[in-house]
Amino acid sequence: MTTHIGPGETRPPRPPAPPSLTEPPAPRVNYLNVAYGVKSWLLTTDHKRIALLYLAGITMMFFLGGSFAVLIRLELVTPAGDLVQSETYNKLFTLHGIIMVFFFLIPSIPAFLGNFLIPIMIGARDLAFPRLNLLSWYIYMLGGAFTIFALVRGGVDTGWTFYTPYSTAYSNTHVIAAGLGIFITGFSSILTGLNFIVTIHRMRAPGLTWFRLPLFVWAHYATSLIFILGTPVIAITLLTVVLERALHLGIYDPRLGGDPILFQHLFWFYSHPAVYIMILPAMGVVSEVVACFSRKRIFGYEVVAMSSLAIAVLGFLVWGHHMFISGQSTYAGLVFSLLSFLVAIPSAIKVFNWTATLYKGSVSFDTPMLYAAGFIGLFTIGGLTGLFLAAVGLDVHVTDTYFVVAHFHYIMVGGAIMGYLGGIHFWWPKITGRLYPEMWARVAAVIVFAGFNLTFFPQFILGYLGMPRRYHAYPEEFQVLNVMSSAGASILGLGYLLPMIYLVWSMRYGPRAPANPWQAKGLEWQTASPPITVNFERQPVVTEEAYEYAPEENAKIV
Amino acid sequence: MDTGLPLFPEQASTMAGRVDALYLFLIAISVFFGTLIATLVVTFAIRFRRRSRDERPPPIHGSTALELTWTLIPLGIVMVIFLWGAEVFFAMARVPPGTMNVYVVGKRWMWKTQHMTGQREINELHVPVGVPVKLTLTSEDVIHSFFVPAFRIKKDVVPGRYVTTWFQATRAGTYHLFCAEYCGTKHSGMIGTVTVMEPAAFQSWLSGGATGTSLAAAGEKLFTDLACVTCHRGDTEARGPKLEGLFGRPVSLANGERLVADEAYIRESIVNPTAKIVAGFQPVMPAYQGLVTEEGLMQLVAYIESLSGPAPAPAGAAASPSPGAGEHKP
Amino acid sequence: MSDHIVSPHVYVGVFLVLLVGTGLTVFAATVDLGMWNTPVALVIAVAKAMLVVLYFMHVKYSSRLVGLALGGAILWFVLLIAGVGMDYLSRNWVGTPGT
Amino acid sequence: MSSVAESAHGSEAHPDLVHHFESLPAQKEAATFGMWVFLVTEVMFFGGLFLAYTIYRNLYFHAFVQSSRHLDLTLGGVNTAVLICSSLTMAMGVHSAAVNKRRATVGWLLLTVALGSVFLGIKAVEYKDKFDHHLVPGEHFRGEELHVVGDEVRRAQIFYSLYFAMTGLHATHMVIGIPIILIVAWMAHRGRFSPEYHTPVEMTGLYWHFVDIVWIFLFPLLYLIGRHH
Repeated sequence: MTTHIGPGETRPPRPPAPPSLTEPPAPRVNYLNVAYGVKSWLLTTDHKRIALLYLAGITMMFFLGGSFAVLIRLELVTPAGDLVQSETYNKLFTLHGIIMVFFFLIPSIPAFLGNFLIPIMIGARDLAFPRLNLLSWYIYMLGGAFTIFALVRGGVDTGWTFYTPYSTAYSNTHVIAAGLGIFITGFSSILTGLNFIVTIHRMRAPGLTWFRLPLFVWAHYATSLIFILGTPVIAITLLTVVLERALHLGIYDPRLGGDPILFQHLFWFYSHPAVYIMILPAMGVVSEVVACFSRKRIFGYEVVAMSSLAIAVLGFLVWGHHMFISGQSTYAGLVFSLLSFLVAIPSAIKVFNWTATLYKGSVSFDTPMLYAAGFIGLFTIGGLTGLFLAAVGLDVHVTDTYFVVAHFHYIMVGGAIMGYLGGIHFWWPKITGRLYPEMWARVAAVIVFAGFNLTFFPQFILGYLGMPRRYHAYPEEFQVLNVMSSAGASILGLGYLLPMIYLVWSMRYGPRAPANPWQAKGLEWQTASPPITVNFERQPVVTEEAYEYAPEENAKIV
Repeated sequence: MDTGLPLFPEQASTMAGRVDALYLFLIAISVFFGTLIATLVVTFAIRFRRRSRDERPPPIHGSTALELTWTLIPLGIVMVIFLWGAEVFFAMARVPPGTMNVYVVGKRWMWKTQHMTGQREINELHVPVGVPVKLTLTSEDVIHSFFVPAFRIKKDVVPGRYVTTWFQATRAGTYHLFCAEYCGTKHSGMIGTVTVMEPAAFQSWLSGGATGTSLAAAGEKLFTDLACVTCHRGDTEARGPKLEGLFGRPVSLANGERLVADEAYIRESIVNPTAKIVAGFQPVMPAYQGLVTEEGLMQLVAYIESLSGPAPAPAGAAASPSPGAGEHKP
Repeated sequence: MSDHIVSPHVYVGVFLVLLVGTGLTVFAATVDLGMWNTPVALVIAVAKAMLVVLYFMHVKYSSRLVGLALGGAILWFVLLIAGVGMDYLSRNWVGTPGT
Repeated sequence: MSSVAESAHGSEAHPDLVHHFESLPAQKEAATFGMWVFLVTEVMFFGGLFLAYTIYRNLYFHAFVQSSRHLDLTLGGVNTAVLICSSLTMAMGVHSAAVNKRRATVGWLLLTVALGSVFLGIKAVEYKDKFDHHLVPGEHFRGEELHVVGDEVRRAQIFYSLYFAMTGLHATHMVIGIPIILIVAWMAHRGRFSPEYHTPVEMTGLYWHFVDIVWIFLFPLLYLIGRHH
């Protein structure tokens, strides 16, 4: 429902003030207390409330996917497949992948932080299509329901990659339900991307030119391009898999002369750019955090902004590097290898620019900055090991081994989740109006970093030794490294539980947050914590550059 | 249990050293850049730590020179890596002449190997040291992947088509054979061993056991049983093309295309005969898909290959359309 | 701006051209043009699609942003076809099956 | 960061203007652009099938020719004409809304629905014919009517798989479009639109024209392969 603002009214009518139990002065009206009751949440069109609805769904999915990871790591403590059956193990890693990729990592930052922040950052009252935004969330939940249905009916065992002809003709599990779940969720991504693109193009505040936009917004613009250009392809791909299973269409069936490798092309045309869907928003978070905690404009702002677009575009040209040994032609492999090396460059540029931003800054290591620094370190390792995989001759040995598993976890967990956690901490005061306990948060950040490295670094070695991925049982000589990895995973799990506890605690008991607790720049810090429903009392007008922490006339040109 | 902490896999093929050299080069690059970034972040964080609450450092604008530096230097480095990786990759794709040929069928959840001399193994492969071995692989069901870590080779085995890989073992021993492409319930059980033997030992392995008939002879029997000879008689009145001397030679098709008769072409012409019609013939051959097992098909291919003489030029050498970059080093 | 009012005569004119185009494409398919049958059919289809896009969908009168979206869609579709086509075209160039 | 005190819009704000837009033209611009972005995703959605078609048509040309010839050229051609007619009526519907002709708008939109239904009816006749002649992929598929034998029968199944997937997806888009047009026609009937605000009619029009364009490509690609032999 939309709120009409009449003449002279700058905010919605004040509802009856709710009785406050915690603090004497009745809280101002904000988006959280403007209305109460389940209906006011489930029918809301406020982007901030929808963001919190997403947070609920995403968090649930994260811990569901995480519990599968726990079981996987427990199984791999011993070489024999003795904890669960092979069938169960295969379902565990499949559901871990499906849930973490499609239901956690892809929506995590865009649908929660992006949804909450983009309109505020550009000085708008909401996204361009608020009802569509709510619909996106319902579609996401419906897709999740299909997947959970597949899970409770017995699961699915194709791997998150759904490779044909295994998925179309051989698996006896609930491929159709899981495939439809991802198909449906895809439309949630598409609609979110569409909403962001139109919003960023059409609804920027007066004076907010493209090159004054926060880098978080740039990153989400690039991400949204991938959403709208890539997601439809995975949708049609999974739909054809479902049709091939259900109606015996034969598009990938080798018995008819169909080519299973065509499926891989279509799958990776989306699923490689999907990696950038996960990492680009995290890069946006890191840009904001690094600027704020060094109190400086990001070094080479324009270059960093453009590198996001470059990653989004180049990211679409490299999908074949997942298929070097698949039976794809040797020459196509070479072209995809070359292009894959090119996409490494804009990522490297970002890392160098963040590092340069710290130079002569005023650097403070609050929790968000700890996560950002962790991101830079882990993303660097993840990116550099990506070079190993892009080098065709070397990829032959390491592909489909734990080397790949380690590499993409460094990008997705070390990169995307570190960015996500950093972002949650950074904007938590804005979102909830409460401060979190800084000491606990720092401890958790360090635990996550240590646990992560212990979990995934040994997997690089395992992979080069030759341990294939998706193995339920493995030769004995791999055990030591697997035990290390599992030990790390238990530390990592603790690191993830801690924020869950203290952040929830802070929602009730944390000290009230001022509008701008970090003394940060950006429109979101100019409005109250938490903001009112229409975000700003008055239409903001932007008169300065992004991240103008100190007057421009003091600027030095290096 | 092996309590040691392994860090590096065994090297047992001519390719292993080349892959490892690239690997070590990349580790050096990674350590350099990883240390560089980590050092800079930590140094800046300490050197420029916030000293007062309201400190506002003067802004520094970007620098085109610096941006170009950290664009072009990484670009140069990755191009070197690309070329190096491509060179190794071509060496893997290009089969050297004079190989010993082995046919491999992947099937959930086992590897079936057949030697030209007729030995058949399951989840095992015996090869001599120092001889290049060409593998022609296919799958009976889903996609598998033939992976021997000690040789640094891996190739996805795709149903409905042939793929090729090769290796030359350098050290006698027993090495892991893994399926590296997820193939269902017992994926992690689809493992075996590759036993590399000294030539003399290999010869005695070949002569030991019930050898029976060679692969080509088995193919010839199948050829007779399926009555292929009714049409492929070899005379000018025959309804099917002459097969003697076909393998490794160019073929003109009815649609004007030309190709070289390799294993994949012969397999396709048996299971999908109308796919590529030889010029001057009618598409009258029935399809044998589903009537001959993949192993039987490989026997037929071996038989037709044997009709072109005892030591046919490998298809790779005969058909290669591009100049010989990335020569194989023994 | 999409507020531009297009005369119904333009619509009817475009409609007639579209019908003629349909007839033409059927006719062209019945004539043996050798390898050119498919390109001719595609050229006619693209021309018809452009007419619909420009006039019925008002792109001729819309903002540049709409043109950008349209161009992006076409470019990405071409990328998909070109990238996958590259693989199929260069299969077996090295000379052994599966390379 | 400075700011101005003026609130978003004055007292004469249009009832169709939602709170977060400055003006109706801005709102309409956003809607149009949003619809185009959606159509971009539709291009890529169909793009996957067009890719599969391109690959297999080149690999198995002969089987595609034989299979295509069995499609009913007359019904396909008539359907193309019907769909082009419906695009015209849809364009006229949008035009009528823009010049504030309420009854004409409703009339054109209902005519569009009628033509769309005719298209789907003809499509249903074609589908039934394929069922009757065992040309639906699966174990009952027969190649005799296509004059193909042996392995060609299997390739023909790939053609018919793509035929059903592509035309089925196209028809699904029409099945979704028809109720939307009916709702918009109902809104027009109730006098919800004006020359300033008729965005729903325009957006529905864009969608419908896109569906028409997909068919403009499907028709020659599916029905007209190798007709000259």
